[in-house]
Amino acid sequence: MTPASLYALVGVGLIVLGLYALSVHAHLLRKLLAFNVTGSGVFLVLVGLARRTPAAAADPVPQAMVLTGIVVAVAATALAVVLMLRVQATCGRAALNDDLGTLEPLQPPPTPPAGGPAASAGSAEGAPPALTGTTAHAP
Amino acid sequence: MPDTRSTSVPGTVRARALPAGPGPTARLILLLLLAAVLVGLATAVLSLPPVAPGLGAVVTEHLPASGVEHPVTAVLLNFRGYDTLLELAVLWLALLAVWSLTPAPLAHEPTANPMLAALNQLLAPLMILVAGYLLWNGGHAPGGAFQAGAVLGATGVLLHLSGRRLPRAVDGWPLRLALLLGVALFSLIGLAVMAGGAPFLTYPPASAGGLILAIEAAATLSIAATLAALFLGGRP
Amino acid sequence: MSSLYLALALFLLLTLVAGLWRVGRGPTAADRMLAAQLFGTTAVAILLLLAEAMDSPGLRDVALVFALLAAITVVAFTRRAWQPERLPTSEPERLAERAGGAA
Amino acid sequence: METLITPGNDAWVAVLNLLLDGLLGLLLLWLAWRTLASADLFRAIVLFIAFGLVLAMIWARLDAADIALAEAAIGAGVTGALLLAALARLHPDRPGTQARPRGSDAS
Repeated sequence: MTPASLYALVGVGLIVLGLYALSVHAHLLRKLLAFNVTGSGVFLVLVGLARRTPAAAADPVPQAMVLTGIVVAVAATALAVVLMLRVQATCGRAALNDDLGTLEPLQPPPTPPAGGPAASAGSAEGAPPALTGTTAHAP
Repeated sequence: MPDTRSTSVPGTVRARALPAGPGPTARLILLLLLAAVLVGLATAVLSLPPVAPGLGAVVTEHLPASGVEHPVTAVLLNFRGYDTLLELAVLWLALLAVWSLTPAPLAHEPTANPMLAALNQLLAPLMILVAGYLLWNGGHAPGGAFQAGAVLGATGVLLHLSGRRLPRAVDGWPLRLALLLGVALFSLIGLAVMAGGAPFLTYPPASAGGLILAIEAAATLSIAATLAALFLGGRP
Repeated sequence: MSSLYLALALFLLLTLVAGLWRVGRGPTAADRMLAAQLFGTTAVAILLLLAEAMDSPGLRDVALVFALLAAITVVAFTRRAWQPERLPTSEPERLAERAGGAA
Repeated sequence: METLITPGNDAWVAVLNLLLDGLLGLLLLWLAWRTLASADLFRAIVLFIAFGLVLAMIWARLDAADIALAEAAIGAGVTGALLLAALARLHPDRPGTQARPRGSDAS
């Protein structure tokens, strides 16, 4: 086994690991980490297979693709972070309800009272309550 | 801060008995599917010939006409310019989406910290210098617009974290201009070469080096501004 | 000479694995963060060794970027995600820290 | 100087290369697993930063210095800071991972 195929196999492992975590975890930040791990796995497969050249230098075309891919991945991560914070602002928590695959609104209030006032007070002005409402949820 | 755990938000997140992921049957199906993906991808990787020429030879062959000496830069900005142009557009779109979702959170940074100020005085100029070095390096060695833009964007993040804010004068249209400059200059030059009868984004070999450097400089600025603005997480 | 560089890089990688233990264990968040910073320093050394061993001078630039940017994560940590109350510091130190932060 | 490690320098280089590649690959997989399985979100993020670091070394091993540069700048510089800031905004009261209580200074 050459180092190229070794790293490509590690990349395959990362893809599978990331996909598993992406589907199993409910918390959105974990899903985001899993998404990033999967992306890294794809990059690793691409660059690993690009290294199979007989010469000293690797194939530059996949490398250029991965280079743009890394920058796009960080942009997607930043967008996902903002979306996640919006989900928390509207639903009170940054997690998906796995049974239905939908967001569970906080309106039928479950047992602990905290979190609710912050969410409703913050979303009225459209500002994320995470920053403005630090005092709101002390019952 | 005694006993925060019971009253704080994460405490409730924990206590509310989150559904612990999919049930056992769903998990089994998922594992089977993923095992199939694993085996399929692994066999695909292993069945490939261990030595393959790839496109390296083609790139090397056309390298003299590209205007730069480093193959990856040649691929990025000349041979596959479309990809890079659209990639810059994707960055810009991501920022547009972030800005339309939410205003930037109010900055509650504790005011100037002397340690951070000293660190900034040391680090920020060095990082800008390194960004310029990487940009210049892109022509003949590893480096280029993306790496330089990332380093410059990280400088912006560092300055933001230590409480520096953009002055009001730069906050409005100069910032927007910086964000757009990469895409704008890239497509302008790409269109301009069409006046000479060449297809979109094919530079004449004689001036390719200069054009690529100009595009890379603009793209560096745009990438840096976009990354820093994405870190901010909202419309300033 | 190349084998010596590779052996040193391997050794440093092993010390990095040892440092991972602290990330997993570290009682406070600051311990974990500092262990990650230690990885950054080790990575700089490994990359410089690899630059020699693999005869690829571009890797020195990677080490340079690593050395420069390692600070950002820790600045983000101290400015955004660190709660000094959790740290086992004495009361006067904590007050001084707060006064410094508010001034 | 070449004969610091005597029996056949080339063989040693091959063995060391293999060990280095294998260790890096295993380390990456292990870090990914720990990142995704960690119960504590802050620890997961720190492990993810370490993951990016090991990945940058792997790019270096694969002769992809360009990608290693980008990964070093983005993985070490931007993503880590982004995720840490996101965690702080997500759980403002979380013990151990919170920014200092801002209200207590001002009021």
